[in-house]
Amino acid sequence: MIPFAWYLLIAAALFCIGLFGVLTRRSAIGILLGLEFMLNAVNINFLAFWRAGTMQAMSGAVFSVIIFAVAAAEVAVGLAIIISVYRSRRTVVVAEISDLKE
Amino acid sequence: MPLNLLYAVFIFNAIVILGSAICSVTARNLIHAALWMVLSFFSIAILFVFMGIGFFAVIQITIYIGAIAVLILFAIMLTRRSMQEQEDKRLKNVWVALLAVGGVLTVLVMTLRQIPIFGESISTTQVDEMVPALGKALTEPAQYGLLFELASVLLLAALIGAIYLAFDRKKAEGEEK
Amino acid sequence: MMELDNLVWLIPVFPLIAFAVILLFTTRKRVLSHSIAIGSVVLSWLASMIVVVSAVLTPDFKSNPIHLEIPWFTTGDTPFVIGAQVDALGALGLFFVSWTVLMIFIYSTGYHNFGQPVGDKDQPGLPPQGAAYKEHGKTLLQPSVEPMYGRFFGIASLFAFAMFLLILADNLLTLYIGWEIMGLCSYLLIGFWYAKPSARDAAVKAFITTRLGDVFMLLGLAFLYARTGSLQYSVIFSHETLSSLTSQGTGIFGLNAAALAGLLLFIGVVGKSAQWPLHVWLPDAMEGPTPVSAMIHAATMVSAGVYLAIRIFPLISSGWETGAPLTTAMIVVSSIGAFTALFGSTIALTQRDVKRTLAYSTISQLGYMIAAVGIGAPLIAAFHLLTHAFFKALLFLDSGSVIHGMEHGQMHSGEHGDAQDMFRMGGLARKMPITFFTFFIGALALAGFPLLTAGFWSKDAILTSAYAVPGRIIFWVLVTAAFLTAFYSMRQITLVFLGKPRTDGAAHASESVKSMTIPLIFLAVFAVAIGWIGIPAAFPLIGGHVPDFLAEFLGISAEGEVHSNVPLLASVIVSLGGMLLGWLTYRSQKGTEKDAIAVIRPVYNFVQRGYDFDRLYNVLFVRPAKWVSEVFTAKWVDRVLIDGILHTVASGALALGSLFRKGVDVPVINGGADLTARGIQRSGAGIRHVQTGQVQQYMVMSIFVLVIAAALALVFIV
Amino acid sequence: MAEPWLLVAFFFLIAPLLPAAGIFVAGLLAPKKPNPIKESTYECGIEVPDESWVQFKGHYYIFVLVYLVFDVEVVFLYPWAVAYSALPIYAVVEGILFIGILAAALIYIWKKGALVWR
Amino acid sequence: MTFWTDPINWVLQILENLLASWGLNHVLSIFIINFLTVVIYCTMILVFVFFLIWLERKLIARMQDRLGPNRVGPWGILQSIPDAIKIFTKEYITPVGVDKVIYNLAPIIVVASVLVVWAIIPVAPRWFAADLNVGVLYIIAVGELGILMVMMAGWSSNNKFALLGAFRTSAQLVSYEIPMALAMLVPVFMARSMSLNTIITNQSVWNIVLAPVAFIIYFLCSLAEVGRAPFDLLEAESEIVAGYHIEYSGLKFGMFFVGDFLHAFTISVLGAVLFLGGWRGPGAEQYPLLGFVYMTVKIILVYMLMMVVRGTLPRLRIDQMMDFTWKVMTPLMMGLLVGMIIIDSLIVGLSPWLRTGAFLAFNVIGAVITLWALGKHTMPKPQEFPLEDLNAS
Repeated sequence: MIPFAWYLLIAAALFCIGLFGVLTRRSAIGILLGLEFMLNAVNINFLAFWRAGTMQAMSGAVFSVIIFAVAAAEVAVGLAIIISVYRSRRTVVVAEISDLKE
Repeated sequence: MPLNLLYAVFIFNAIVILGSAICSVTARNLIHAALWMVLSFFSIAILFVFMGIGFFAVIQITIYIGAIAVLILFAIMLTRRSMQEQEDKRLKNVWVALLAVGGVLTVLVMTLRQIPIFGESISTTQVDEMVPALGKALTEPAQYGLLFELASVLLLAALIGAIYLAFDRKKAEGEEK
Repeated sequence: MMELDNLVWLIPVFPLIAFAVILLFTTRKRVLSHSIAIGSVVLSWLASMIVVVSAVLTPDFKSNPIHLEIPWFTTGDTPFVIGAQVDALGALGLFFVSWTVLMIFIYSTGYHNFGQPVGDKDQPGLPPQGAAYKEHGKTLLQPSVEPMYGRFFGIASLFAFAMFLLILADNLLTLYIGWEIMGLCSYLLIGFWYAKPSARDAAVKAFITTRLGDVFMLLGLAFLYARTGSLQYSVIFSHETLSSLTSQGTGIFGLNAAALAGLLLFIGVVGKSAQWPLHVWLPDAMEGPTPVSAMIHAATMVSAGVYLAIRIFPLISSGWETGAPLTTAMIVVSSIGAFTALFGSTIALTQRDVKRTLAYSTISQLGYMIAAVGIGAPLIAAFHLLTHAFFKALLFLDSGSVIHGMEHGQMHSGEHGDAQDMFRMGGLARKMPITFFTFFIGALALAGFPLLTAGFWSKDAILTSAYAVPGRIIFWVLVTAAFLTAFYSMRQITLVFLGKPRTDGAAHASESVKSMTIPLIFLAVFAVAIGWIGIPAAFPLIGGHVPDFLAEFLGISAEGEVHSNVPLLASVIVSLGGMLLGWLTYRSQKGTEKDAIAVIRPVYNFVQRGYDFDRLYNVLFVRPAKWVSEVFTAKWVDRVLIDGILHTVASGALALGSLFRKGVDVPVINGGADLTARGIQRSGAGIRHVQTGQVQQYMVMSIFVLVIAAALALVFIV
Repeated sequence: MAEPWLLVAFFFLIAPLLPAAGIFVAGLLAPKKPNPIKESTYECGIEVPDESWVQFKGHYYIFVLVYLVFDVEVVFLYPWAVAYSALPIYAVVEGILFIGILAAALIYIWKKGALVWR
Repeated sequence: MTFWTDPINWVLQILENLLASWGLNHVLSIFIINFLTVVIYCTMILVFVFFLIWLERKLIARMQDRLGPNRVGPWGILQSIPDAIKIFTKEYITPVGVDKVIYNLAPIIVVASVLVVWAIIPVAPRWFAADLNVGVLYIIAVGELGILMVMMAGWSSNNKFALLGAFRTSAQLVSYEIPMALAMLVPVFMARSMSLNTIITNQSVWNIVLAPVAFIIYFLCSLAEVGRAPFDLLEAESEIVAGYHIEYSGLKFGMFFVGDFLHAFTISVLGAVLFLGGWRGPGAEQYPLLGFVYMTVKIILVYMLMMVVRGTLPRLRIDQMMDFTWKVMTPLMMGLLVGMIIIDSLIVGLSPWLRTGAFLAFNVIGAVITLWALGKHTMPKPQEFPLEDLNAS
């Protein structure tokens, strides 16, 4: 028997760590890593709540499965974008990719 | 398994999750960051085992470590200028970010405390009947069938887009040269 | 009716599959692409025909429409249900959409010169330039096939899918999805020849203008959902919901909740079906290929706006029963509609471009329908929607065929000039008989030629119900508009087809291919015949002898209104008179320049430029927006303010550091000062780095705002 | 925690220990005579440039990309296969449709020529 | 409960009583017992690798008409021991600029990721192995850890050839994961369960009879996974220097090979479990040792098959490999899966014989069609080998 609160706290902390990564990273891939952490935190929350309630309604599990799919899609497309940007700009540092700025 | 021992293992695992996550977001070398991320994901899988849903533990490893982490590692290695390149010196505006994140954390915790079942606890017994139930829920049109198909279509779209981005440009460049 | 249900949800699926297949796999292959597209449309046409026929045959169809639904996903314990439904109105929509779309698809193969050789210097993004071929000595041009043939059919299929989705939706959200997809498609198709700057601008303009309306529509949806907790027609249009909504007031203009929601949604309609003041995009949208203009900007998409207006009529007319004076919302709607009708027809008078004339006439006809909705006759509006869809699609396709003929003639005669200018045409009747014949029918219908044509019956019905409204301003406005309509339609016929050819391009014009003319004939038949299903029982002479299918199908209470003869006479007189006048005016048009009605040049030009609304908006909105984004934000705030501060700090730090260097540390304690200097330098550089004007900082700011808001919410609300 | 996972946990603890111990012991037994030549990076005998500049072609990436998507979808097939006998016919059809979409993806990238190793 | 009916638990019982008699508390004794069991089990498996190496060398030698190891011990069966001593006493050369931690971690994890698979393999009825309800997925997941470690080995040794090798290897491995996972889906689908025990007990008809094509695909993919010939591009010296482990030396280097052999062995065990009915056989239920014997026989069968393939076939080119997995096996496996599902939902409630027949027939047809198509597209045209050349030689 593990206290339900622990899961939630871990998830919250993980979410914030991921957010920190997103905010502070320079390279786009680093930002992507942060995003992964945030997604995982969300996943933990979904499953914890689902497990804490009566597990008759499968919504929690189903949504976390969908989150797995979404994370995969996000990484695939994001990294593809980063790589194609790298091909043309020779950099993955977000600050240096500023065509939209000027 | 005695409770206090269980707690000890759980807390250790939690520390591993958070610690490796912190190392991952602060590591200079991107590849180290990715590896810390792998460690953190692995411990999250263990967390799912604690929850008693081994299935999710396994697909956590399969998808996040087996697929996503490998892809990220490939991307990192493909976008490095030289073999031993570090990600550059300093993380940006750390203090602002810390402030913001701290705010988010406090708000989250404050919100979580409002949850009625906050004080309860989850048993660690495995719920094996969960897997077929999940399969049923995923594919039954009456339940989440549509969502399931949409997810697969999403993946298809992502694949096509990613292939287009990562592949077509390359060919175009090749023709230029 | 199980199998019927399956048919219903199958209708939109066929074009969707076609879209996916074409764009993914067969873009390169022409035959495959258009056969897949047309095949899918034929399938959905079949299905919808079956559905419509069975609906008509079902005796009490109005009381129990076809309805099927499945839960999409469950959030918490409220399942989100999506479904399809076909009620009387839906069946009507299904009917004309499936017909017009099918016809237009077939027409497009001919329009895009299928079977012609590939042009020598054609490139994707430009209309085909024609392929050179040698004929006894001199090289001539012959039409060449569209470079992006497959792509066109792909997007068109997506559009068909969206339209069917919208018609079959059983809740406003699904309708909204179809709505937005159509917006996207019209953007893509208007900008189909994206290498032409004019087309690009037109596409962007159309997109943004319609978005403007859609934002409000989304607001309306959110408002409705917040108040009723559902978007299902069956729920929100049920009596108890309506009455509860009507009872709740909102602070705004003393409207009740229902009326407010109705108006918010109506703004979306204004954007979509190009009502004043958001009409500006439709004329420019004529940059797209003509089938697109016919499909999107005459037959289906703009009609979708009216369709929605008819749907939400219960909201707009909340707290109004037949015979009572109009409510605020209805007054707004009807006046916008009537004004647009008059406005559009006046502009249409002065256009020289054959397609732009039709575009403005579309605007004014849509104005008719909106006005009809506003004065509380939604089903009559539906009737006009039906007829108009047919004859306007017919007219557009005809104009396309005319333009084709002209281009062909110009290629043949090697003459260059605007192939769409009506004043450069003339005498095409002999050159392209089928086109002339069908165009003539279409124009008659548009002008409301008495008894024969479809336009007459629907327009007459509208006028009748407008006449019944106390204080007959709207009636007279509409009558004037009808007169102008008759005038410019005859003007068009005369200029394009009658008289002598005014240029040798026109002299060498030739009839279009079968795949273009056959759809024209079909549509022409409808343009005449579709009106006869709605002959009101109270009509003098023939009324009552012919059964009024429409009335009993839609359930219009025919016996409410007395059929006075004033509107009837008015419509007959204005249509005949207008046409006669138009013919007299342009019968003897000489030269390609002067327009007979250009009595006062400046006024004429002013009207021709559409009352300068473009310029007005340019001054009012576009320039200020540009100024804010480019000058204010980018230059002043970003560069001057923030950069300035940071750079001063940084350079100050640098100066300080170097000053330390020179002054203090060279003789004295070298290392320490060195360190400080370097430290300060580094910090200065660091501070400079902080400001890179990009996402993450904005994220930080937004997160701060979020946190503060959440904290406040926690403290005060919880 | 359920017993089977406890056993798995034991395996996860011990499985790394054995090879680690082996390597450690071997490290104790083995001689250590390092010299710079020996420790230089192996480059087929040629001298190592200190900053080796490498740019790998992105083609390996394509395969891992395709693998990622397919892996996710295949994993989703497993619970479906487990639940198979409890499923109504519609659900079975959905599963087949799922595989069909997967096949469509395969056909697309095949046509795209992304699967050609170069 | 006697030794013959339930040997493992019998021994465990004795141990537990022993410890209890020493007055340890129950939980602790359970832990100690588990610990000991796992340690001994893993060590046995690792030691068994020596035997495997000898066996392989001997067999390959025979196939290539050589004697093979024949000095140390009878038939050179102890040959591996001197080899082991030699590799134990080799010096570790750690090149400059390696990433120490990962560099040393990689070989360990590579071996470990294979060892942990054994946690769930029931080599006999009432075996102590963990009976996970997600067994098959667990195997896949753990296998992917190995892939990750291959990349790490290649990257950490700071050598562009090693990195290149790692790229190629992992690209190959991941490509073969897909058809493998699909093939392993077939037994799961047959048993309606992912737990290996259930899969074994449900195989009243072996899955290899029901779905031979799936077995073949599984087998080929596993060959590629362990990098055996004809898929041994991992250490294809002629193409890439020496693969991802070029910078390793001594036992660290050896560990990769230990991992390889172990992986090969594990793969054949899984093949036996998933497709050959595991320990099933007459009397196995009553006498687990009998089941153990059956299991061993089946394992050896699959392993022999592996070695025969290795001994006979030449190496593929890497583009051929990629084409093979993506353009042949994956589509075939998808089609097979769909077909079997359709058949299964069509023939509900038929006699098991008919069911088996239907599945078998479908598989054979599918295989024949595939082979025909392959022959049509990939066979060299006859005029590429003029007959007179053959006659001349």
